Amino acid sequence: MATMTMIEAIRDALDVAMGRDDDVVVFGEDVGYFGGVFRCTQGLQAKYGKTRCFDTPINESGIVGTAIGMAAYGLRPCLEIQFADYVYPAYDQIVSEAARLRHRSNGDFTAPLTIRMPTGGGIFGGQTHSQSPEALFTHVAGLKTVVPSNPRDAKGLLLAAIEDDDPVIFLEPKRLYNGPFDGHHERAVTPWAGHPLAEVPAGYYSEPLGRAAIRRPGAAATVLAYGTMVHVALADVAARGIDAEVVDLRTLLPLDLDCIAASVRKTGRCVVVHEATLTSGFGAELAALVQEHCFFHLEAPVARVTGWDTPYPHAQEWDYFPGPARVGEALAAVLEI
Amino acid sequence: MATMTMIEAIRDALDVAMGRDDDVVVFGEDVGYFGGVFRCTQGLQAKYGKTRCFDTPINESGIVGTAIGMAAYGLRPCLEIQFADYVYPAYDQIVSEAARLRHRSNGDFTAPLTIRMPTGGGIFGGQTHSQSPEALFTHVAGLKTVVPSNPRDAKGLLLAAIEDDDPVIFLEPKRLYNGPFDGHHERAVTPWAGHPLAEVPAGYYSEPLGRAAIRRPGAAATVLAYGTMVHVALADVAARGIDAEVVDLRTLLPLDLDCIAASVRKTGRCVVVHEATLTSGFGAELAALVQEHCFFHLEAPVARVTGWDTPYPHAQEWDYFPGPARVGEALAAVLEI
Amino acid sequence: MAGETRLSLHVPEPEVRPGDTPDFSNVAIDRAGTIRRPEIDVVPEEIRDLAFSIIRVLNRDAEAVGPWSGLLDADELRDGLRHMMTLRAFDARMMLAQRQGKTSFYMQHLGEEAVACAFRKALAPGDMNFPTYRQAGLLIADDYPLVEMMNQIFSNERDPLKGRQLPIMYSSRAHGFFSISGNLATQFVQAVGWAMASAIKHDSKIAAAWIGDGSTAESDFHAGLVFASTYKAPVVLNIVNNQWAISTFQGIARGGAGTFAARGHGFAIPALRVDGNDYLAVHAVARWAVERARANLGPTLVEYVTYRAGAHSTSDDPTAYRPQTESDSWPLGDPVMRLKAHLIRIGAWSEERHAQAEAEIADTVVAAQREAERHGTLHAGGHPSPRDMFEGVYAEMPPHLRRQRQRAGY
Amino acid sequence: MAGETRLSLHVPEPEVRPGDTPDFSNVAIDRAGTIRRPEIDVVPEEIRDLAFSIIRVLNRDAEAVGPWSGLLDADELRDGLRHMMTLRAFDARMMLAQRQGKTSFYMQHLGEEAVACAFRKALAPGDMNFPTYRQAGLLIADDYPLVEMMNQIFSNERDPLKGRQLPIMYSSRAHGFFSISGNLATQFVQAVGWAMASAIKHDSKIAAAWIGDGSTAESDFHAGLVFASTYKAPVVLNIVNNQWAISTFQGIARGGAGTFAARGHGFAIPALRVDGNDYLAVHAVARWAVERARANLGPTLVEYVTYRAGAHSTSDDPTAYRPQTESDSWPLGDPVMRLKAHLIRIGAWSEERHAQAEAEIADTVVAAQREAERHGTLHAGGHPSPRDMFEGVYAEMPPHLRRQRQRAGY
Ligand SMILES: Cc1ncc(C[n+]2csc(CCOP(=O)(O)OP(=O)(O)O)c2C)c(N)n1
Ligand SMILES: Cc1ncc(C[n+]2csc(CCOP(=O)(O)OP(=O)(O)O)c2C)c(N)n1
Ligand SMILES: [Mg+2]
Ligand SMILES: [Mg+2]
Repeated sequence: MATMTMIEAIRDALDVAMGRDDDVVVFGEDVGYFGGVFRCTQGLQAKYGKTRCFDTPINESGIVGTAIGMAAYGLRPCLEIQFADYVYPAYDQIVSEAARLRHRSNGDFTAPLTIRMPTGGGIFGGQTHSQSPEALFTHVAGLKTVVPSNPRDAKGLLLAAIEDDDPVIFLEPKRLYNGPFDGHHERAVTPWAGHPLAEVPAGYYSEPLGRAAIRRPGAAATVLAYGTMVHVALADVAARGIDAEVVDLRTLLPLDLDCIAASVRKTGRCVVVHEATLTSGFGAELAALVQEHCFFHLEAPVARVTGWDTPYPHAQEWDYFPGPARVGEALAAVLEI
Repeated sequence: MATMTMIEAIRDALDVAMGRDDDVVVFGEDVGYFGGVFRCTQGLQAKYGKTRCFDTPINESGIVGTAIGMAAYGLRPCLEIQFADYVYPAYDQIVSEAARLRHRSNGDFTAPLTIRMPTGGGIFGGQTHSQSPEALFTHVAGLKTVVPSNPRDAKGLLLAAIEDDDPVIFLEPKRLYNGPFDGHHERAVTPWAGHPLAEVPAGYYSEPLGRAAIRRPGAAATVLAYGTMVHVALADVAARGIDAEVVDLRTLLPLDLDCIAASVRKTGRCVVVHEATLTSGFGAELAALVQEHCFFHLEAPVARVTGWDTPYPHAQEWDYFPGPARVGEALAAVLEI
Repeated sequence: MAGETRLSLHVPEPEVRPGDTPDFSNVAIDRAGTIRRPEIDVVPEEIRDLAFSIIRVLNRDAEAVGPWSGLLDADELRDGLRHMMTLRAFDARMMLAQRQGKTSFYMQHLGEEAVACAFRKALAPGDMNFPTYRQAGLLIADDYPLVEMMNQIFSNERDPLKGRQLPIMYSSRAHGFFSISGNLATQFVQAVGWAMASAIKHDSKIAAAWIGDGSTAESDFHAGLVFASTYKAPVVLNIVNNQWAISTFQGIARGGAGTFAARGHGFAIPALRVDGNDYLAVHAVARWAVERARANLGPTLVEYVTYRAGAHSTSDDPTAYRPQTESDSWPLGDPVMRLKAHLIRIGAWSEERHAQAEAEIADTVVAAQREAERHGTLHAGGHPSPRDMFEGVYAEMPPHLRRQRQRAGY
Repeated sequence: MAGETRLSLHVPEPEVRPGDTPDFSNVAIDRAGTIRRPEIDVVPEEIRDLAFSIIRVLNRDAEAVGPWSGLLDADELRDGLRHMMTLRAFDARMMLAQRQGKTSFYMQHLGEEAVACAFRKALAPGDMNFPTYRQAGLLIADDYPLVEMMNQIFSNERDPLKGRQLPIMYSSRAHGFFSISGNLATQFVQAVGWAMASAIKHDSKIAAAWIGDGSTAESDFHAGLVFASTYKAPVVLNIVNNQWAISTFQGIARGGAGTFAARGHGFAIPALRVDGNDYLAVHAVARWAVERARANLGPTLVEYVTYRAGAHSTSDDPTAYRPQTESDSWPLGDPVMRLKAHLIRIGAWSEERHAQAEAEIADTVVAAQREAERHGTLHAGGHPSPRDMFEGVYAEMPPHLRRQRQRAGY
């Protein structure tokens, strides 16, 4: 099997999707000739022509709005928002339109679109190239929200997202594009090559939405993570020799509550980690669900390790980022109770 | 003291604010000559002139964006979004600009604006006149979010919001505009007249942001609510004769965690209620905080009674609305554990 | 340098307010038949003036004159009249039904009936409209069943939208009518996307976008123009200028430009302005724009000059912000009366036939209402199930929603 | 009817791509001195043509000619040259510093120096710019200390923005420079709001909005035009058309309209197009627009025609999407060379003085950098405290944030 980076896996998924289905169209700012600022769409215009993969004007509402119209016509648009930090101008089209179209028209019109966007920090991108807005989508009925943590999932989940008949928000942790990242920014960068989850099957396959994956089984505590934080959690658990179970949620909505509840019922302790700001972050929903569904199994309160409630800073990136030290502290604290 | 409806109290607050400070300007769609579709700004243009209270083009991003520019100049804009359901086009200006301006410019520029909007359901307004988007604001560092539940608070909190040096989202439960609403839609409408919290002091006063109010002391369980749901909870607790403590949060951010924690530590049981959809609603944050801060006092999991995870429906309004039956059930369930 | 002039803010105001005498003398109106009809492949620059004039076909003597006339025969015109009369009768009944508490809300079309009714007849099967809440004429002129519309308005057990939507927020793919959104302007750019899709697939179908004068201020209007201009999308971009946006007069949205059609000029999108109360003119201009789109010549912007004779919605009272008699002074007259007069003038209609048609239409509407009411109204009789609220949020119900539905007892 | 023509999607493409020979023969360029200078209270309609021409002052012989010339004396022109040279030297040093890892990111102005430098000199104290990330010339031409800029770029312990912002996202109220946002176009409508506030307060200060060619597609550009047109706000609306938006050529944002200036026509906002590489022309047009605004005559839209000679940012490599030699073929030349030649031509400058100035400026920039580096660079030396991240989110730190700060150990 070929080893791919996350970028290559995403590109491969788009290529497979476009090859299988003429109705899949790919567009966004700089995605056509150039192939996207992270090069996820490189080569697609040359291969499929410029009416199936093209550059758009810089208007995120227009990108999503036209995609909704195309989807209503019968296409399956897969569009790119250049950074998740720039999705807000499209928020109305996503929340008021894409998310509700099927319901409000009783299925007369649907919006099977996939909205890809790079998310998360760790690249000194400052406040407008680092945000993790997942909770703003999980609150909206009608949307699905996916966050892959490795190349194999990225390809399989993206293919599933494109095939899905509902609008899917597909968040790509940009710090993982070129290699797994364990939060040790002071160490040399690791490439994907050599990572088992960078072995990506050729051609078509898909990874169903709504299923979590246990990346490391364990009995002492449960860590709920997604995207970059899966790697941070795994590395930290390994480094400290803690027997924690690390659950990679993969899809935030629909959420694999069965997997989560089974794990916490087993371990009795739970730490939730994400990069987004704490208050009203997706970790709040996870903590609320865990205490609701595992109350009598919990030995300690569910702990949240997250970005602070500040804008994402530039110079203080590694003070903001919920890195290994903070994850480890939280785990230790939870285990002590 | 005069008895006022919520609308009158809001109008009075605007009048007092404009009278005290020439830098307060009031604008939005239909707010000028006509005085707003809910008439909250009626008479202000006639009194203060059309450059201090005026109609705007229908462009929510433009309304907030120009307000940010005005605030940077030195004014204190208080603007109206006609319905909270229409705030999404302005979301980028609120989240990326107003919320972060002070931080990113290190105080060189600030955005002391107040963004008023009618929120919540109960008026057969369908999916675009009923939403409760508070969690989309509480997740954003730099914003404050306020939800008054009665005329006296509405005036005092609005005056505090306008005077506040940070951007404040001021959500007005429209079902409360003309009278308190206990969720019993089948009963005759109650007017504000006669309600003790409809007695509104004349002239200037302000209610500090960040302080909850205990509307009914109790020992058996804590109900955390805001806006319309305060009245629903109170009525239901009274009707069922449950000794629950009903906490009116008033400000969601900053949150009065001391008050909440003290109450739950006392009662050991907690029900959170809101109209917004369940997943990633503000109730998730409340449940997460309560289990974190009161873990060893909790006798039962924190329960959430909320709108369902569907678009706000028209015909099924009273099946969607978390009315007395559902609040009561949840309280009963929590008390049984 | 600074300090020479004191600045001041310009806040536009309508000419008249309640208590004043209505005055439309500033509305420049071209004589019927005087505006030229260019070829559909005209260079936009050459018809700049058409964004500042008003194309009209029916003159004061109810004759159809000039280069935009002659497209419709008497049968088609009688159909058009019937559609407009039906819409007006439908509106009247539904306004009443709302006052009777049979529905929560209604929005009427009084005075604007010609716009959507005449436009619809310029489209071909398969074309798609992206309407606002004030284009029910598109459905009526396409013979969508009145009873279905009423079922939706009453949120009853036969409501095709299962009670989920606010009254009048229809949806019908089969009738080329995209699901209406309560959020203004979003549909404008969606229409452009639909048209782009048709072009990507080398189809021949075109789209029509709809927006009100006030809503052109919204950002998605701009997004629509940008994308339509860049990709030369096969779409007709319709602005219905009925002079008012709830209580706000059109000058607030329009700003310094003389017309809304002028907005097209910055994008080199050909822009025409037409008498929206003249069924023949609306139809002729619509046909021109539709032909252009279908010939792959790209988008056209059309401004329909009309007047919202009624309240904005059943929640609105216009006497608070405009003179009660303003509507009567509107210089472009009433679309129903004008088409009726024209049909009589050409000998294809009479007062008697009109009275008879009115009675028949009233019967049809009443019968439809009776039929709809058998299936319930908002607060009485058959209604959608709470289960319908949980269905259709997703193609397949995810587990969390199933749990909620069960908790709700359905 | 349907099915006659197969539709197809038009996707605009630049004339040339890597490997092709650059070709700007389609860029119509007016001779210097040929475009008239209207009165500032001109009716917009009368200067429609000025949105399609290019106002230029410096001719091929480096003379200043025509009605837009004669505003600046030799001292002022030498100042202008020094500002542009300083900006260019500053850029070069910072590009290098970024490659050396002293900062994470940089954006240069190569080829566009005249636009912001010349515009700045048309403003009065107290006026406010709402810039994008490519107008550092506004600061340099206002003598903002280079070392402060570098402190920000290095996110060091003296960073006026405390390390919170991405490099080059400066803010200086004192220098009339609004805090830069990473989100495109938001500032455009904010500028209009600032100008409205000035008008509301009967002040005499005006605002200047800035936006790139690509970003005019954003919705807040429209919002800005709508509000500026409606309230006749005292604002200059600047579009810097440097031909590229990262890898996307200007045709994608511009669509069918020949120019970006034309966007003003739909709003009756007077629109001028100017040679952005001609310091004198930029300044003259800026002055015209600023005077208009200050005289309470409302907004002006100005398109500066220039060329982004460098990469979009340090994260970009333009050889992947445009011919490497395209920059050299740009027909409007280099703004520094052109102003230098003019100064020499009028006997106010010489090659020797230029070489000397270059050396002095290099020294100044190096000295500033040395000073800034004493206070740290991104990964070395003094840096802002993590505490600074928690401060300033609110005027007063709310309890939850204080708890978090304490948990973080600060
Ligand atoms: C995004 C958004 N903002 C505000 C509203 C509230 N609103 C509903 S209709 C309306 C006026 C629209 O006027 P116009 O576009 O002229 O259409 P008309 O009603 O005249 O047909 C407003 C402000 C809305 N529905 N959506
Ligand atoms: C809302 C938003 N969308 C996308 C981006 C990413 N982005 C940054 S610069 C840029 C291109 C802007 O081009 P232009 O406006 O021509 O300015 P220039 O860089 O040429 O000065 C893009 C797409 C962004 N910063 N903000
Ligand atoms: Mg209107
Ligand atoms: Mg550019």
